[in-house]
Amino acid sequence: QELTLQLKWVTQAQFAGYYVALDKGFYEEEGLDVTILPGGPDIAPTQVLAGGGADVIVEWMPAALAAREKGLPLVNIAQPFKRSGMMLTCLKESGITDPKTDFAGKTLGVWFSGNEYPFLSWMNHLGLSTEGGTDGVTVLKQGFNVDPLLQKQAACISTMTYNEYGQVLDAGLTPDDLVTFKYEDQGVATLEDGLYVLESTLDDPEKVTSLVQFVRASMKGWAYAAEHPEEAAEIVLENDETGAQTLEHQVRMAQEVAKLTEGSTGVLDEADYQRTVDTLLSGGSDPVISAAPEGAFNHIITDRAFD
Amino acid sequence: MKPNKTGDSGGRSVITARNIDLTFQTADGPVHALKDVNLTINQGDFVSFIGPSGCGKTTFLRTIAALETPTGGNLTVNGMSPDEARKARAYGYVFQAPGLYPWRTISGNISLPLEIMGFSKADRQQRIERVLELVDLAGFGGKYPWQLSGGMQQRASIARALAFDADILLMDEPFGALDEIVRDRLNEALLELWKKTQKTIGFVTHSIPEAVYLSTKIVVMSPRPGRITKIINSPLPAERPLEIRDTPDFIALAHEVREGLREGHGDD
Amino acid sequence: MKPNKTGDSGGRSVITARNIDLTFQTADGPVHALKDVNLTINQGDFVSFIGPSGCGKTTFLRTIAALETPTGGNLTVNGMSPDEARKARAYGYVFQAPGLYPWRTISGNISLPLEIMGFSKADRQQRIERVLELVDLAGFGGKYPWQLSGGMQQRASIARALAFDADILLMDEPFGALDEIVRDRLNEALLELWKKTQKTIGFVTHSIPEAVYLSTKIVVMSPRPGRITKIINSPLPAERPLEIRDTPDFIALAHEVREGLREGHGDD
Amino acid sequence: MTRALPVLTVLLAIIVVWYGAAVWMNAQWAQDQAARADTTLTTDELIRQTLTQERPVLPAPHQVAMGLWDGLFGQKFTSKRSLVWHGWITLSATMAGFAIGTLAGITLAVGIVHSRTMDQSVMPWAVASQSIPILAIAPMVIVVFASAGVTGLLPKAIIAAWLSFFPVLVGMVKGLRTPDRMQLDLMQSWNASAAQVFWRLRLPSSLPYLFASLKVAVAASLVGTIVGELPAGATAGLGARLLSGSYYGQTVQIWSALFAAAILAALLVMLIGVVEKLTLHRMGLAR
Amino acid sequence: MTALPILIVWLGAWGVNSWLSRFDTRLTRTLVPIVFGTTILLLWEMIVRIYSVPSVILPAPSQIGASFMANLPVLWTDFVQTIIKGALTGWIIGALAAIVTAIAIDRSTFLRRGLLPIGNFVAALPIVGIAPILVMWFGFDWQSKAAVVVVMVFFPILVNMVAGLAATEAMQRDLMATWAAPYWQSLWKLRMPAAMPFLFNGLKITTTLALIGAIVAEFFGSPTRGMGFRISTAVGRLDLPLVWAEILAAAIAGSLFYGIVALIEKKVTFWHPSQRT
Ligand SMILES: Nc1ncnc2c1ncn2[C@@H]1O[C@H](COP(=O)(O)OP(=O)(O)OP(=O)(O)O)[C@@H](O)[C@H]1O
Ligand SMILES: Nc1ncnc2c1ncn2[C@@H]1O[C@H](COP(=O)(O)OP(=O)(O)OP(=O)(O)O)[C@@H](O)[C@H]1O
Ligand SMILES: Cc1ncc(C[n+]2csc(CCO)c2C)c(N)n1
Ligand SMILES: [Mg+2]
Ligand SMILES: [Mg+2]
Repeated sequence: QELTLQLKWVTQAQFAGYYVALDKGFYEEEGLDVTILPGGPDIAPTQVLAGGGADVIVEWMPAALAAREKGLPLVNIAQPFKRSGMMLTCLKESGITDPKTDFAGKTLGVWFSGNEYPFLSWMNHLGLSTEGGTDGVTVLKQGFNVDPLLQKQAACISTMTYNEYGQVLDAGLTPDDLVTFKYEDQGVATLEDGLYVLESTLDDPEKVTSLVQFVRASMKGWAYAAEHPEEAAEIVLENDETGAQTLEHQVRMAQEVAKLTEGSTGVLDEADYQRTVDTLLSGGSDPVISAAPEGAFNHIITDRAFD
Repeated sequence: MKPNKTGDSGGRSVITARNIDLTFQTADGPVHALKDVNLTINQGDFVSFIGPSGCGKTTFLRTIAALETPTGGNLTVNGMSPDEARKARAYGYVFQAPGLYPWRTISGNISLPLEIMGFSKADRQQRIERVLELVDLAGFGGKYPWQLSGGMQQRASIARALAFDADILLMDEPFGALDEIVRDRLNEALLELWKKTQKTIGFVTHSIPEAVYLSTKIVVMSPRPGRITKIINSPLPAERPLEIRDTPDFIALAHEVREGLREGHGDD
Repeated sequence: MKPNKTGDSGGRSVITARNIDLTFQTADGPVHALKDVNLTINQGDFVSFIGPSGCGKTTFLRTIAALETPTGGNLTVNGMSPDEARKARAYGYVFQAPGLYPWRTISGNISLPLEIMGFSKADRQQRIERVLELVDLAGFGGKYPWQLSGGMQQRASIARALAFDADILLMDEPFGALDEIVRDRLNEALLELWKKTQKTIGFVTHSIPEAVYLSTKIVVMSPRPGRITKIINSPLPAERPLEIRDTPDFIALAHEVREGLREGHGDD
Repeated sequence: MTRALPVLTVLLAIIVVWYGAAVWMNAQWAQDQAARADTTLTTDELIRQTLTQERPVLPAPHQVAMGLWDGLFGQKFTSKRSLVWHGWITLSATMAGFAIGTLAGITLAVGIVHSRTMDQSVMPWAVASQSIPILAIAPMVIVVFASAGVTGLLPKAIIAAWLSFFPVLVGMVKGLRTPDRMQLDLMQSWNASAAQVFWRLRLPSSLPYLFASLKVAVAASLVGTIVGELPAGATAGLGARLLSGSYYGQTVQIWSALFAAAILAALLVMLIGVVEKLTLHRMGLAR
Repeated sequence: MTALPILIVWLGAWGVNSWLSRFDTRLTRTLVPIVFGTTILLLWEMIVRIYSVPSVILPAPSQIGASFMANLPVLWTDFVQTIIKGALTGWIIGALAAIVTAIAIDRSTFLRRGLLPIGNFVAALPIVGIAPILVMWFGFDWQSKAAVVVVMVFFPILVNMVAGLAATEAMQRDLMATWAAPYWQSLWKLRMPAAMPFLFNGLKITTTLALIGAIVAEFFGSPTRGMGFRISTAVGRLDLPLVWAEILAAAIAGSLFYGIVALIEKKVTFWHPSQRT
């Protein structure tokens, strides 16, 4: 059985579980032939899925729900990431200590292409406009790296605990030079890397079987990666065609990612789902989604995979 | 010998033009390039067309070659319409510039019309040699055009027009770009060739001595509208050494042509 | 009147060339464009240079104008070095092609050297009108070059060379590209102008009749290496109607020039 | 020598300016770091540090040279860290795109020269097509093709082709129209067929134009490929190298990839130059 | 079977155009490309509908048009940010710099010999590659986009301008010499006008380069407006009609930009044979 997985980002330890499952033959054991497509800053996995370029995608829930409202019937079939790794990392010298009081008038770096939703919800929570000015924040579409912080073009930038934060440290800054605000701690965390398919896929019993096998093998991969971060990093490195990743960075990423997957069985926790939906719905004038979605997740796959 | 209205001088007529009219439609309005042109050219004639710029010399020659279509009148070439004559490859055409293809050798250039007309390879080979000989370029077949002087290039282009042995040769200022001395030589050679091959030649020129030296018949034209103002049959003998140009007969004829030109020449 | 070695014919000498040598270094080796050229041109002379292509006519004229530097010999213009003469704006130069600047009107073209030389606006205006009149182009000042016929363009370029009233006029085949009838007219006009202004004129041509018709002195040149083979002082009177070309004197002189050319002309 | 000397002088000047700029642009970080460590830097130390930073704002020439050397020869050519390997990926897509673009350009040009309908219909839109920011929608193009089952080299190649067909089209239309009236009339006087006119007159006279536009087109094709690789699923190729270098703030890697691309572009243009020389020489067009 | 109507429309439109183009008047010459373009749009619409292509892959022209009209304010903001501030500013600065440099180079044969090969080389490089670097250097806003554009357009214009300044005929230069014209006079009155057709050639080529540069540079960081920004974020939101509306806007802007430069060219180089229809 062939199956194509579209990742949300480039090959890195953020997706260690899938690469480990591929490399360790977990997919093969299930009788699956899985192709992993790396993503990129301007690849929208939802679009790839809609176009039939992939059978299953790794996507963040806000983007998936937004796409669902746009008429693309995405369904969450499993949720390997239990916690959010998103945070804002600020230079201490910018004088920011408390988001509620100190963000106004500052420039913040944000990722777009569907990654902006959690940020927009948060700003809504804080009652800050994102149109600039003294009582709002100026938003920069952050590029691919952490330079804006290093070059002091922004007071804070978006970072993932497992990736960009490490890069900031690698660049020579110390945790003492920095202040970080995790979305988890701010109560605006939304669910990150989940597995999504089109509704119609679930009508096809054969596909469903493959997906069951896929999720089972993937979770096995995640478990293995959490236990053997070094080996997982090496596997990721082998699969990276750009040849740009360093082992050191990937090992750290694998370790950090393990903290996010810890305790997840792959089954979507409906409370987490509800919190995400609430966060997104509470978005004031420009909410990410306008109504609570129906049928945006489905336990069929995980139920069958782990019974 | 007194010319009649169309300048007929006996012999089988090859080209006959009756009341030819040609008007170009341009952005600035119509240009009357030929008006009421009557002319008969007989087998073996050497007819020169002379006249100021814009008087329609080129246009008339192109009309004969079916490269333009007259808007009025009647024109026959070898008894056919010009277009039929073109398809029957009745004439060779030589332009002012040699117009050789730079990516072909001299032989290749001469071969080109032959290839297009479907001559066999052996036949082509033999014709190329013959015409190269004829224009005194034997041995230069393998050269590229730009390796030859201007005079030699023009000779090659004449050779190309001769290669497929059309009875009629139409030449539009073929020596216009050459210097006087080279031109003298080519005039001599052309006369030689004409006598040898007995072709009918239509020849456009700006030079009075050239027209007088070469022609059996000189057609003087005048512009706006382009028309024939005078047809002069040459009293000069067939044998014409270059020195003939210092004889009183020649000078008188040249004078007559010049007068003809003067009359027809308006202001510019 | 018998010419001495340099063809001196009396009067104040304006240009003197002594043993001029000029060799171009080219990729294919040196080209000996001028060898041992001796010539004196006097105030008011009309000197024609005639000779086959490549004999160095242009090169010599350019040398006088300080557009080329001789590799040997001595050349003075108005008693100065050619370059000093150039900076003193001692001459006007007319090229074979009109060389008008297409982005300027005829008036603008004539005005250009005047602007460069710093003439006042009123003065410019008045000079432009005068020279336009002189070359029979009054009323065409506002036209662009490409709106004029070739003959008119060439007249405009002569007007431009005349506008700043240099004593010497150097002309390199100025009428080479024109048809015979227009050329005749310009020849007549040029002669008129020369008589009126008493300028010293150096004139390159390929045409024997033109050289004979215009000049007080004809310099025959020969190529490889470029050299003077003959200097002929014209016995023709100053008054020259176009008909003079049919007189025996004229024909004899033309014959002499042609002979001179023949002698110096090798094979090509 | 007379030709090399000016070029070398200018190159030298560029390198000197570059070093100066590197010191100037990297000084800020060096000083910030010193300030964070509560030390001050002597000028000497400052300059030394600016030229040896891990992630400089502007890497010094020798850093780039080393990065390039290492990327090219530091490992096996088949290694994923080898610029040769990435260059090869980019090259193959470039060549495919170049081939498609050239073919499309020539075909359209032939049609345009022979059919007035084509000429009037297509030409204005061909011009407009070039103002579509294809590069901006490259990722989408790739997704759309992927949805049609076309993946891998071809989508990139199609973006490259889109950029390269235009110069070829313009050059070929011009080239096929170079034969002047006299040459066409000659053909007509021989009663040549349209095919004969094309093969024996139009095509040979268009070749110099074709080669001139091929040089532009191959460069455009390379740009297209690189941008196709840039934001769209950074897997392999010089564009991916650029992107990942940028993603991880590896300025030296960016510059090395950039120079590798430059060398590739130069090689491709030179290669076409050689083919041009040979062809024109064989045709007797080169003197 | 479903392809039949598509085929019919295509053949019908082609027939109309063949017939129209036979007249070759001013009217038909504008009409023919319009018919062609309309046909393409029609076919596109038909294909999308008949094969029910999902709009997240390829929206129909009607949807794109609707989105264009609905988003005019957004499109305008993006236009100002990307085209006016980024592309146009950069293009003007780059062109001015190139012209001045060309004049400087033109005085020295040595410099010209040294810079021209390098210029030609750089002009053929994938300059967009430096976009991330310039964003790092010049910040997020339009300045870095303008900088990318400057670098992209500089060398093509420089190379053209230098060639243009050298493109005077020998005779025209000799004439200047015979008048003993000083350097600035001959630059201003001969070389500059003569260089104009070349300069405009360079200017025209670079209009599209400028657009591409400004848009692509926005991928590497931008404020929350701009055409590149909108395209990438709208793709993320699966708002494909908006993406295509931006593309449409960019194409219109690009064609306009080109058209305006071509118009100025016509005015300035009215004397050049290619302009004198
Ligand atoms: N294809 C054309 N379209 C419009 N007008 C034309 C065309 N061909 C020639 N003419 C015009 O017709 C007139 C006659 O032109 P033609 O070329 O026959 O003159 P000509 O006697 O050969 O002149 P020249 O000595 O300069 O070659 C001129 O006014 C010319 O401008
Ligand atoms: N700038 C140059 N560099 C090299 N060789 C030159 C140069 N100018 C002229 N020559 C050569 O010098 C010789 C004389 O040339 P010149 O132009 O003076 O001849 P010309 O008599 O004016 O010929 P034409 O009648 O063709 O104008 C020729 O062999 C020519 O090729
Ligand atoms: C345009 C853009 N989008 C996202 C990221 C950052 N990023 C890196 S990993 C990751 C998590 C994805 O699952 C994210 C959001 C970026 N740098 N640039
Ligand atoms: Mg003619
Ligand atoms: Mg000359």
